[in-house]
Formats: sequence, C-alpha cells, structure tokens
Amino acid sequence: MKMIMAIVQPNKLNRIKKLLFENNINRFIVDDCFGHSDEDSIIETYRGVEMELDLKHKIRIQIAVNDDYVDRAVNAILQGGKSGKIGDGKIFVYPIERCYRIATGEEGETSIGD
Amino acid sequence: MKMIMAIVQPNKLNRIKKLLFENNINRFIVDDCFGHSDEDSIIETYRGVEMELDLKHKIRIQIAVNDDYVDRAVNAILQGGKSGKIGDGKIFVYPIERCYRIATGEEGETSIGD
Amino acid sequence: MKMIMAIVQPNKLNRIKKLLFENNINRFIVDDCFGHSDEDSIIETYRGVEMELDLKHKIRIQIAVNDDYVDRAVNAILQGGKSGKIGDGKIFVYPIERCYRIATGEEGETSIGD
Amino acid sequence: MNEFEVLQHNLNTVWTCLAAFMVFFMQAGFALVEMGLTRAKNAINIIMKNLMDFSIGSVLFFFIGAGLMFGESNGFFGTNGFFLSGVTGNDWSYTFVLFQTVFAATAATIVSGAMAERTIFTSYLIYSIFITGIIYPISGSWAWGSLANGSGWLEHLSTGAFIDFAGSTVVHSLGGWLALAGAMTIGPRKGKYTPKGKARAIPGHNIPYAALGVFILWLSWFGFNAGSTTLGDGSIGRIAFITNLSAVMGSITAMIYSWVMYKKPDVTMSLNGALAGLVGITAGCANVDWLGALLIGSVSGILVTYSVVFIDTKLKIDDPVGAISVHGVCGAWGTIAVGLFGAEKALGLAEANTGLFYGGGINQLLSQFIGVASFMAWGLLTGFILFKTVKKFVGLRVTPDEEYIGLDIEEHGLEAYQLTK
Amino acid sequence: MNEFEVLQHNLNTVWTCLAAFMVFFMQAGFALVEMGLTRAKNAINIIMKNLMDFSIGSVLFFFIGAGLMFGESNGFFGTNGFFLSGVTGNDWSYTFVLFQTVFAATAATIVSGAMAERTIFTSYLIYSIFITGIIYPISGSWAWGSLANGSGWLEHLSTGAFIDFAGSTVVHSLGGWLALAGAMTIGPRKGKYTPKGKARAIPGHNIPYAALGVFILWLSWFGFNAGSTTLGDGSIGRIAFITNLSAVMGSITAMIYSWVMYKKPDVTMSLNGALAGLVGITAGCANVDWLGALLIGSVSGILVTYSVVFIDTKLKIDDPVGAISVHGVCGAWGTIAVGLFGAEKALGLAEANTGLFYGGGINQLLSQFIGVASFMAWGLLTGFILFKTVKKFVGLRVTPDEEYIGLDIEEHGLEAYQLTK
Amino acid sequence: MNEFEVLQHNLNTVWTCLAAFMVFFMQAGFALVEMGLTRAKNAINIIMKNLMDFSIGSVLFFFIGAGLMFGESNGFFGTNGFFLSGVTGNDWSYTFVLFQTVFAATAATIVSGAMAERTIFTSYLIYSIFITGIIYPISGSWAWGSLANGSGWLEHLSTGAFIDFAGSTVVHSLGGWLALAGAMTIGPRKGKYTPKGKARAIPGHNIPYAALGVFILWLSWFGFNAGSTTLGDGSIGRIAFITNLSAVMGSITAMIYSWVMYKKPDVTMSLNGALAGLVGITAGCANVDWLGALLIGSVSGILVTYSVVFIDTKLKIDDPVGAISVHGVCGAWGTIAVGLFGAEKALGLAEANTGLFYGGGINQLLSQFIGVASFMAWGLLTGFILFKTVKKFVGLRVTPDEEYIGLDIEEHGLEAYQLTK
Ligand SMILES: Nc1ncnc2c1ncn2[C@@H]1O[C@H](COP(=O)(O)OP(=O)(O)O)[C@@H](O)[C@H]1O
Ligand SMILES: Nc1ncnc2c1ncn2[C@@H]1O[C@H](COP(=O)(O)OP(=O)(O)O)[C@@H](O)[C@H]1O
Ligand SMILES: Nc1ncnc2c1ncn2[C@@H]1O[C@H](COP(=O)(O)OP(=O)(O)O)[C@@H](O)[C@H]1O
Repeated sequence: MKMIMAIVQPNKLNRIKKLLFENNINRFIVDDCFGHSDEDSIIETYRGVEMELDLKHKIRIQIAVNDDYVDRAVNAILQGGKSGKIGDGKIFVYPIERCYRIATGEEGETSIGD
Repeated sequence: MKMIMAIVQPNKLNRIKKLLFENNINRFIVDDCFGHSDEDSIIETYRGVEMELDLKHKIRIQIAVNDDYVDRAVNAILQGGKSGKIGDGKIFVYPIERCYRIATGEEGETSIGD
Repeated sequence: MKMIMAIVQPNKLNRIKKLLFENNINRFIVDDCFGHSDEDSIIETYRGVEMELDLKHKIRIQIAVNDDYVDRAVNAILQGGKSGKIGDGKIFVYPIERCYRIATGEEGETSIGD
Repeated sequence: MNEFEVLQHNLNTVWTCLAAFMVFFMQAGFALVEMGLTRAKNAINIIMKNLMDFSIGSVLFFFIGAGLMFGESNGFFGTNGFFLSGVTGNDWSYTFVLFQTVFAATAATIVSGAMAERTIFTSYLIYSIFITGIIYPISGSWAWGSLANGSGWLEHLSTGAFIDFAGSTVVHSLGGWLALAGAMTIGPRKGKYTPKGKARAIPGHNIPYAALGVFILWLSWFGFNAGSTTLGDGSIGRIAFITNLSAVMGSITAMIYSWVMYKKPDVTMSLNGALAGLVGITAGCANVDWLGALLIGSVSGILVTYSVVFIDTKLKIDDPVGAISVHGVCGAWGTIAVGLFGAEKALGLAEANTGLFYGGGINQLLSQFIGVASFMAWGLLTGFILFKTVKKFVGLRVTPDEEYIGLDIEEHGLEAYQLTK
Repeated sequence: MNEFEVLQHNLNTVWTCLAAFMVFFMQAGFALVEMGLTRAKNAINIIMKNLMDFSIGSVLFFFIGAGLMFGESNGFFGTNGFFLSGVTGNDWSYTFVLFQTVFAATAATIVSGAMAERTIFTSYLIYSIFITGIIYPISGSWAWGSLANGSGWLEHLSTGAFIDFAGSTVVHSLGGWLALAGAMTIGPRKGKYTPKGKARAIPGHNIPYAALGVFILWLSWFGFNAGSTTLGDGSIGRIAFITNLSAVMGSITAMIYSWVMYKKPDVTMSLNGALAGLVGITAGCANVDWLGALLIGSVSGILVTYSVVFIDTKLKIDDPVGAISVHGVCGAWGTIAVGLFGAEKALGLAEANTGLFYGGGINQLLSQFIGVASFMAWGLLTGFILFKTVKKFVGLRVTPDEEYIGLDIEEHGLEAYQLTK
Repeated sequence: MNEFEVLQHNLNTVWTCLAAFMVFFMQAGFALVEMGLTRAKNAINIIMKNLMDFSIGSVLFFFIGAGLMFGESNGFFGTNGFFLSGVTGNDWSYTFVLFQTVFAATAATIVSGAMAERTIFTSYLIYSIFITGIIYPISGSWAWGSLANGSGWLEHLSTGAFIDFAGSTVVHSLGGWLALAGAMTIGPRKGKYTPKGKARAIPGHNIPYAALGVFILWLSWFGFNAGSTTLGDGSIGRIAFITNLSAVMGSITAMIYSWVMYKKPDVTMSLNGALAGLVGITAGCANVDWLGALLIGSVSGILVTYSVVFIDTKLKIDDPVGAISVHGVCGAWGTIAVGLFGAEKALGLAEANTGLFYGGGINQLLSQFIGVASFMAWGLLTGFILFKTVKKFVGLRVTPDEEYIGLDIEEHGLEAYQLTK
C-alpha cells in the first residue's frame, strides 16, 4: 500500500478530480497549503513598507492506494495538474504499512477502498 | 517509530482525544481537511445553477509513536471514531526513520514522547 | 529520498525559512495545524462556562529532499526553531519512494529540487 | 391645524420616520449579534430568519396586527382597522404604523436568538407569523392601545396606569418569555451538555460581528426610545441621554462582574451588558432621572451576567445568545424599576413622582408588577401552546445529522464563507 | 420668506441632509453586497472601486454633472451652472447638489457589480468618470431637469409627464443597462462557463457581508425614496411605508420562488428580492397605494430571480451580483408599473389617477414606456461605445493570470484577510 | 420663547440629537478600522477598548468633564456644573451634553489605535479615564467653553478668536498628540522592526472591516461637522457639502500619491486619505468655500500618506492604524488652513474674510498657530506624564509571550474567530 501526496495549483483541482474518478479512484483528501519554490516571490508594499509574499497558495492531495493503483493515480495527477510552467507542483509516493477502515474496523488492502 | 495518520469525522474529535489521553498518548497534531469517498455528494443550487459539494469536512490527526504504542493508538481511534456509518474515516500507519525534539535537539525513540 | 516533516512554533517560521535558504533548500510547503503535548492547556471561561483550549497553533513544514540534504535541513530547523522551551516542536523523517515534477513529468532524484 | 401645528406635525413626521428607520436597522444588529455568537455553519440560516421575520411580520402587522393592537378595543384586543383601513388617507397613520411595525418585528427576532442553530426553517416562519400577527399585538393593545384608537386594560388600573414608555415589557420581555418557552420546548443544542448534565461552552464564531451588531443596536435604540415620543420636541434629548447612561452602566457593571467572577473581562458579557442596560431603561427612559438611569443600568449589567450563567448552568436551558436574560429578565427588571425610580415631578412632567424611592408610594410599583406579570403569563402561555403545537404538527427541530452538518447547507444549500477561494 | 417659510425651509434642509447622508451610506451597502457575492481574492479591489467611484464621482458631479443635469437645458442637457456657479451663495443649493451627488454615485457603483472580479482598475476609474460626469447627468436632465433650473423633454410628453419619482429608471435601470453593456463587452469570468457553455456556480465568499449590505441599502433606501421629496412634510411617512411594503414583498416572493424552483429557500436570491422590491418601488413610491406597492414588490421578487437565472444560464452573461436583473430589469418594471398603478386621486394628490388599472387610461403607461425605452437605448448605446472604446485604448480586462491570482494582489498588492496570524 | 422659537428649538433638538446618534456610531467605525488594520489575535481586545472607553468616558464626561469644559471658567478650566448640576431641568442641556459626550469619547479612542496590540487592558482603562475625564475637557474649555457657560482664552486672542469649528484640533489633533506620546512611551510591537531597525510590514487582518469602518466614520462625520451647528438651519447643507468635498479629495490624492510612490493604488492609504480629508476639514467646515475644501482635502490626502511612512520608517514609531498621522498631523494642518482659506465674507457669514489667501491678512493665521501649538504642547505634555506614570505604577505593556499569543486569549480568554466549526 502506498500514500500519494501531491502539491498542485488550486485551479487544477477540478481537472485532477475528474481524472481520478475516471480512473476509479474515489477516495482522497484535499487541503490548502502554502508552498515555496523557484516561482518568483511577489514583493508588495504595505503602507510604504516592502513585504515579500514568498508563500504561494497550493492544494495538497493525499491518496492511499494499493500498489496496483499507484501508476494510475500518479498519471491522473500528472495529466490533470500540468500546465508546463514552474509552480505546477510535485507528487511524492511513500509506503504505508497498515490501513484501517474505521466504520468496520477491517484492516488491510480491502480497507483502503472498495 | 511509526506515524499514524487518521481521517475522522469532526464531531468525533473530542471522544478520540479522551481515549488517547487515557492510553497515555499525549502528543499529536490535528487539522482540517476535506475528503471524498463513497459518501453521497451534496448537490446544491446556487442562484439557479447546480453545484456539487463533493468534499466533506474531516479532521486529520497525526501521531508519531514508538512501535509498542501503535496498537493502542490505533485502537483508541478505531473506538472513538466509530459510528459504523460510511464516512467514519481511515487510519494509515507508516514508518518514520528519525525523530528530533527541537527544544533539546535529542534524537531517537525518547524524543517522540516522554 | 526523504520527507522531513516539522512541527514548529509560528513565530519561528521566518527564522527557519532564512536558514533553509542559506542551506540552499528552496522548496517546501507550510501550513497551519493544532498540536497537543505537555504544554499547559489554557482553561478559559466563556459566558461563565469553563472551556479548555488544549490545542495550540503550530506551523507544519514539509520538505522533500535527496538523502544527502537531510542533515542540513534538519539542522536548519533545529537551529531556527529552538527557544529551548517546551512547545518548540518536533521533526520527523520518513522515506519516500518516488517523486515527480508535474511541470515536466520527470521522475526521480532530479525532480525533487534543482 | 394652524401653521404652527402644521409645522410641528411635519417635524414630528420627520422625527418619527427617522426613528423608524433607525429601529428598522435593528434587524441588522440582531442578525449580527446572533450570527456572531453562534457557529459559522448556521450563519445563513440566521440571516434568512431575520430577513423573513421582518418581511412577513411587516405584511402581517400592516394588515392584521395594527388592527388588533390599535383598533377600538373590546377590552382584550382591537377589533377594527384591519387591512390598513385605519391608515389610508391619513399621512400620520402611515408614519405611526411604520414605526409600530418595526417594533413588532423585534419581538419575533428575539425568539430567533434563543432557538438558534437547531430550528427547522419552516417552523420558524410559522411561529413568527403567530408572534408578530397575533401574540404581540394582542398584549400590546393592553398597554399601548390608546396611542391610537384602542384602550387597554393596563392603562386603566386602579393603582394607576402601567408605564412602559418604549417597551421593556411590551416588546422585549414579551419576546424574552416567548424565547424561554421556545428554548425549553426545543431543548438544548447537541453537545451543549455533557451526558452528566454539565454545561459545555460553544463559543461564537465571529465576535467582531457580535460587537458591530451591538453598536448598531445601540444606535437604533436611540430611535427606539427617543422616537417613542413620536414628537419632535425638547424631551428627546433627555430621553436619549438617559438611555445612553443606562447602556454604558450596563456594559461597565457586566464587565466588572464577569472580571470578578470569571477572572477576565468577558467580551460577550460586556456586550450583553450594554444591551441589558438598553432593555432595562426602555420602560422608564421618559420617567426616570439620571440617578435612576444609573441604577437601572448598573443592575441590568449584573443581572444579565448572573442570569445567563444561571439559565445555562442551573436551569440547563440552552440560549445561545442570552436572549432570555437580556430581553426577558432585564425587560422585567426595567419595567418594575419604573415603580421604584419614577421621577416625573423632579423632571417637571407631572404633579407627583410615582416611584417608591422618590416618594410616590407603592401604587405605581403594583401597577408595574401587574403589567410585568400579565405579559409574562401571556408570553409563556401562548409560547408553550404555540411551540408545542408546531412541534406536534410540523416538527420544531432539525435532525441530529442536519444539526451536525449545519442549517446553512441543510436548509439553504450554501455555506456562509468561502474564505480561501 | 416669512417665519413659517423659514422654519419649513430649515426643516426641509435638515430632512434632505439626513436623507443625503443615508444615501451616502449606500456606498457601504453596495461594497458589502458586491464583496459578499464574489471571491475573497477580489475584495480589496471592490473596496477601492466603491471608494473611488464615489470620490471621483463627487468631484465630477459637483463641477460638471450638476450643470449638465440641472442647468438651463438646450432640450438635451443643461448648459450652465458648471463649477458650482449655481451653488455658491445659496444654502439650499448645497443641500440639493449634495443629495443629487450621492444619487449620481449610485449609477456607477451598479456597473461595478456586474463587471466584478475581472476589470482593470484603471479602466474602471476611466469609465466611472464618464458615467458620473456625462452619461448619467445628461439622461437625468431629461426627466428631472425641472427640479432645479432645467426642463427635460420627458417632463413634457404629450401623453403626460414621465413619472420616476426617486429614480427606478433615472438611476437604477440606467445603471443596469450600462452594467449589461459592460458585462457583455468584458465577457464572463474564467471558469464561469464550461467549455460547452454550461453555467458553473461561483459562490460568494462571505454571505454575512452580503446580508449586512442589503440591510444597509434598505435603510439607506428610506432616505433615497422619502428623501426625494426634499420636503419635510407629512408625505414622507407614506412614502417610507410604501417603500417598505414593496421591499418585504420582494424578499418574500423571491424566497418562495427560489424554494419552489430550486428546492431550498435561497439566501442570495431572497436578499436580491428585497433589493428588487426597493428598486421597483422607487419610481412610484409617491404615486401608488399599498395595493400597488404590494404588487410591484411581489412581481419584482419573482422577476429578479427569474431574470438572474435567465441572464446567467440562457444569455450566458456573467453578472456576479445580479446587478442587471436587480437594477435594470426591476427598475424598468417598476417604472412601467406606475402607468398601471398610479393612484394619485386615491391618495389625494391630484384630480385623477394615472394608472391603467386605476382608471387612468393608457396615456401614463405610454409615457412610462417612452421613458423606460429612451433610458434603455441611451444606456446601452453610450455603454457599448464607452466600454468598447476603453477596451480598445486601455484594455478592459486583466490577464488570465491576474484574474486567477486575484485583483487584490495583482492590482493593489495586498490580500483582504490574514485570519490565522 | 414665542411659538417660532419653540419650533426652531424643537428642530434644533431633533437635529442635534440625530447628529449625536451619528457621532456615537463613530465608535463602531473606529473599532472596525482598528480591528481591520491589526491582527486577528487582538480583535476582541480592540472591541473591549472601544466599548469601555465610550462607556467609562460617558459617565466621566457626564459627571466631571462637562463641568471642566463648559462650566464657568477660571481662565484655564470650568469650575462648576459638575455632576450634571448644569443639566437637570433643562431639556436642551441634555441634548448638548449628549452631543459633547460622544465627542469626548472620540479623543480616547484615537489613542487606542496607535497603541494597539500591546497595551495592558487595565492600563488602557486607566489612561482612558484621565483623557476623557480631565485632559480633553480642560483643553476643550480653552476653545469651546463659551458654547455653554465657559469662556476660553483661545476665544479671546488679540489676533482674533481661534477657529476650530468642529474639532480638528480640539478633538482630533489632541487625540493624535496623545497617541504620539503613547506610541513613543510603549514602543513598537515585537517584530515591527528588524534588529537593524528596518521597518517590517504587519498587514491588517481584515481589510473589509477597515473599509466598512471608514464608511461608517464618513457617515458619522456628517453629524460631527454639520451637527456642530447645533442649529437646524440652512447652513448644515453647506457644511456637509464642504465636508464631503474634502473627504473625497483626501481619498483621491492619497490613492494617487501611493500609486506614484509605491507602484500600486494602496487601499489602506486611500482609506486613511478619506479620514485625513475629514479630519482636515473639521476645523474650517463652516468657514471655507469649496476651493478651500478642495485644497484642504487634497493636501490632507498627501500629507497623511507621507506622514504614515515617515513616522513608521524614519521616526520608527509604531502606529498600527496611522492615528498620529490622520488625527494629529492632518488635524493640525486643517486647523492652520483656516487661517489660509477662511472665506467668511465670500460665504456671507461675516464682514470680512479671515484667510491669508482670501485677503484676511496674517492675524487669523497667527491665532490658528497659537491654538494648534497650545493643544500640541498640552497633548504631548499631559500624554507623556500620563503614560510614563501608568508605565511606572501599573505597567503599560503586556509580556512578550502575551503579545505573541495575542491579547484576546491572554486578556479576555477568547478568540475572535472560530470559522471552521
Ligand atoms: N522538494 C519539495 N518539498 C516540498 N515541497 C515541494 C518540493 N518541491 C516543490 N514543492 C512544492 O510544490 C510547489 C510547486 O513546486 P514547483 O515550483 O512546481 O517545483 P519545481 O520548481 O521544482 O518545478 C512549491 O510551491 C512547493 O510548495
Ligand atoms: N484511500 C484513501 N485515501 C485517502 N483518503 C481516504 C481514503 N479512504 C478514505 N479516505 C478519507 O476518509 C474519509 C472517510 O472515508 P470513508 O467514507 O469512511 O471511507 P470508506 O467509504 O472507504 O469507508 C473520506 O472522506 C476520505 O477523506
Ligand atoms: N509524537 C508526536 N506526534 C505528533 N505530534 C507531536 C508529537 N510530539 C510533539 N508533537 C507536536 O509538536 C508540538 C510541540 O511539541 P513539544 O511540546 O515541543 O513536544 P515535547 O513536549 O515532546 O517536547 C506539539 O504541540 C504537538 O503538536
């Protein structure tokens, strides 16, 4: 079992969601985060004093999948999240050892999705 | 050392916290996230136009523990988070290799908790 | 490749950012979370009824790095996040198996940073 | 009318209209206070309730309520002047009815606060209709009927006419008792009490809204009280002054009391204290002197703080915004206080003072008690009948799931905030 | 002037000034409604637009607009009284011009809502200048010129003078038609329609702001309508009453209609409904009776809801706040309705009623149509010329990137909220 | 009084009361501006400060301040009329004192902004008491004593009476100088300056609040300035007009100046500009013509922007909301400007103009300088004594930890927002 964590542009979320559904991946979580990379920082002036807005709003997606679903999920995100420009984001994959479904208490591969 | 990440219903947080404390697990972080699963999406109409609210508000709990604490923590969450209905959430366990306590700089098993 | 996740005090973020940049670590994400540890809970009274504020506002930093960057990153956080008091936070390191840059689709060590 | 009278009449119209506009603005104030002191997931529902009780209430009061309240009375309620028949063709009547309408809407809005975060929207509309259309105007006619064509029994007590100048009892405490009946019938919000019955705090989601709401209400209250003269004459400055003095004392004593009792100066209690001072002085704002105002306000501020905690933790009645304490308890107190501090002679308004402490004997105090008691009885009686009936036939309370998810999504299909998009 | 006249004049000044202050407050109301119904990332831009169109508009109207609108007319616009030459040395003129200025600012502000979230700030300033300085006062002179020294052709129609008491058409529907031209010229927001042209919902970010804005506008509208007498006399109570009745009916019917059509009582539609009722009654608030007000408001509430959805999903014109429907459509409806419900005789204002349904024949209705049509033609014509010209020479729309990141950061270098710091 | 006089008196009462209500509403405006321009973690503290300085200030001014300011003067301050002894039994006095009270509260509130986010609440209460109860009324008596029974030395200068019609100096710049003393004594917020002394930006947490606050203040200012006639006569329209003209010019020039200097039109500067224009015109709103207003406002807008940056980055005094610049600097400028632009003759108010540029010679300008200088000296002197004393005996500043966590939790035990629950 793997966890996929992706950092993407907020305006790509809907496209990625659609592609995930099409690939039969229906379980994930999403939240807001703020990222720094080589994207230009914005320098603004507040009441005459400079300030640097160096953290850009991004969306973080987390998907736990069985091993055979990893590629599909990654591809869906790669495809849906791409504009080809710096700032498009990253995907990270890391192992998980156990998974439980709280509603039933069941453990293991079947608990991750349907 | 393991990291336990759980996605639970917001109204279960207090119960889970209580059970964790009872099991002597006193260190964790909590934040808001938005999840999609088989739970029904809500279709609403905004100014005559349909919109789908397919992301439900969830709470994410993250707990880093030494190996002998994993089962206790998982059980506390399974018990506290359960209503038996779809939407109750998931628990994922994955390995961590190192842990540091910032206040002291110490590394390793002792740094994770007391 | 490793993922470094740190929980730190909000007022230390700027110092940590500066140290990361100095160590040539320019890619990370940051968000808000709420943590519980041995730090004292605050007991407040709202309209004559006691309530416990036992979750403190913290900042979570996540940095994915190649193996040779781990120590630098950890040290930067240890140094920048330290005040020596309880509540300073934790750093966790865990393995990641794959990494993709969405803009280019490239995979592997080069995709993680420059 | 001679020219002077025409001019004074025009001035009265200008003044009363402006006061009515200010009282209208109370709807915004109440909505903000109620939203601020409850959770984000129910904010839209609160907006809808405030918008709709004013809207439906206006129509009903125009057509029915005004007749019940100000028509020729059968002793118990007015019997003519329905469907604006008393209004058309007379400019002053429009002004008067408009002013009275915005008052009527207040009573229903008070109830909204005490039953917030768990009431079915349809049921809310239904009981609002009865409150503004029937319950409020009938009892209103007892005390205020003679302002137009009616004649209420409380105006003819043998102990002297019941005094409630701008409505501590007629409007506010009636609303408070209805709120009490409502909050008891519907029960507390999920999670408000532990299984063992200990009260839990459910903090409001936006204290700045509550504060802005209180400032708006305070502003509006100048119209409420000083406007109740419906006369643009010299007395309005005094009434406004007296009103303000009570309000500021209410906020001061509530702050001090909460500081002493709960260790920190509590913002929501201080805000409630200001409202309590305003509710308290509403009955006597034209009849008491500055010392009276000072005392009425000071007591109100303490009373409201004590009462909020008592109702919440001892009676275990869940009133998210403190409506019962602010409007019911302090409204009653302020009305009774006129029997203690009535200073008409000292103010040059009458031959003698009516207040017990001002040498007026016990009579006025008795009248005040009779008035307060009859409104309390009426409010609780009609309230329980109304809410139990609605509960039986339509249901009063949303399902636990709806309550958990929030009325905004469940009843109105929208969330109040989308702050990160 | 004799003493009575002096006093009445003073009273008129007090009344008109207070009404002007209230109308000024509309700027806050419009800003809140527009912010509430759009996304957080453009809130500061909306604030700047409202602040600046009022500021620049005030100066322009003082110096130029007032002359064009109220100077001696060449039949098409006023030709003197520029640079305050008609004002100085006459106290009443200051009051009058101040009152008219706050009206003029409204027209530009209406456009702002329909073009929100995608317009270049500089371009906004430019077209605002033309609207408040030239477009609005010229057409305004046609209907209202004779309030001062002018004389408009719509005041001398052979079918009888066009009636638009407080500006359903002169102010609101003109603004609405300009908004239509603007929204069409600039095109929809990114993501508003799917590639296949299906409308997508872009929910507002802060419904409580929208609600507070509506309450503020409602309050201000009492000044807008009743203040348009510029006379402190008995009629203002009636006008305020009539205004309120239409507003409440608008919110009620909009709520019901949205409930029936879209399954839940929709908060933003109900709020729009109240505004629609207010816009609708503005033309006839001094000329219709309560039945007329009831019907005008009721129709407005339904009309606005229908129109918002129609414009959004059928015409595919993106108007984030519904400005075209509220101000354009309901303004036109309300103006025409005066030809249906004009009840001057019944109200004791004139020899005969003018409304078709009140026995006044077809003439007034024709006048109303002529008025509405000429403002519509003027608004669309000048609007398209203006927006196309600005588009050509300065550009109207921010880049897709700027639109995506938000105008607050891109145009003003600041985010509206920092809630977690 | 004959019947005319009675009517005029009634009209004056209505007008002055309404103006007082509007000025009261400034408290909401100031609270919103201050909250909006500071961080979320201190919002409740700001609410409490505004509520309490008005509440405590009202009581103090009623009982003590009014006597010091308007009692018979010993040359330096009033010596009778304490404890409302001058008020009771006279309707007009209530109105007058109410109006003056809401002014007095303003001075203390101004200080609050400059010392925001780091002051101990108890210390705030203490110094508020001294400002409203003693410092403000004493200097107030110098310039305004003769409005009632007093007689101030600034009213009898050999160069002619000091003119400060509605309080650019008496209220605003006094508040500004006290704020300067306070901000200097307490020192900058943690993190405001780098170790090397470079200013850092600490953006406000809710710009929409700041904007709503400015609109509310602007509305209230019409009451502040035009109400200062305490006469419902023709002049109020002119005063309101002049006031508005200066405000709009302030916001325009501040926007342009910030645009030129810092590349983008800055919203908080534009909002400050409007306030600066209002503060600037307050002294001369009854004495200057439109050209004067235009210039006073334009200069105010630039001055405030320049001054905010200068005080922040050069003097390194941390004033989160710009109170010193808006009220102190622009108040002084506006007062001096009366000596430049006084146009009494042109306005038909007096035999001759007093302004230097209007042919009035240098005398009035000298009087204005004397007035401004004496208030500045008084404000700084009493301010430093007051703040240093409080600092010594009670402490002025919260601990670094409290400042870091926020005053809301630390001083009041509650957070302002719970948006995700
Ligand atoms: N190594 C990393 N660790 C954590 N977050 C990263 C990393 N690389 C990129 N991100 C996140 O992804 C966002 C987008 O990155 P992007 O600019 O596309 O990366 P790159 O410049 O490497 O192509 C950044 O704002 C940052 O939040
Ligand atoms: N495989 C997964 N990966 C990421 N998040 C998940 C996964 N499965 C469930 N979740 C999260 O947990 C929440 C509750 O899931 P639930 O509906 O109880 O899952 P299931 O339908 O599998 O029982 C979902 O809203 C989603 O946010
Ligand atoms: N084992 C853990 N798992 C998850 N979060 C932790 C853990 N230990 C500490 N934290 C987080 O770090 C924050 C600061 O911890 P701190 O009080 O410095 O830890 P300690 O008391 O162990 O030194 C806590 O509020 C909590 O959110």
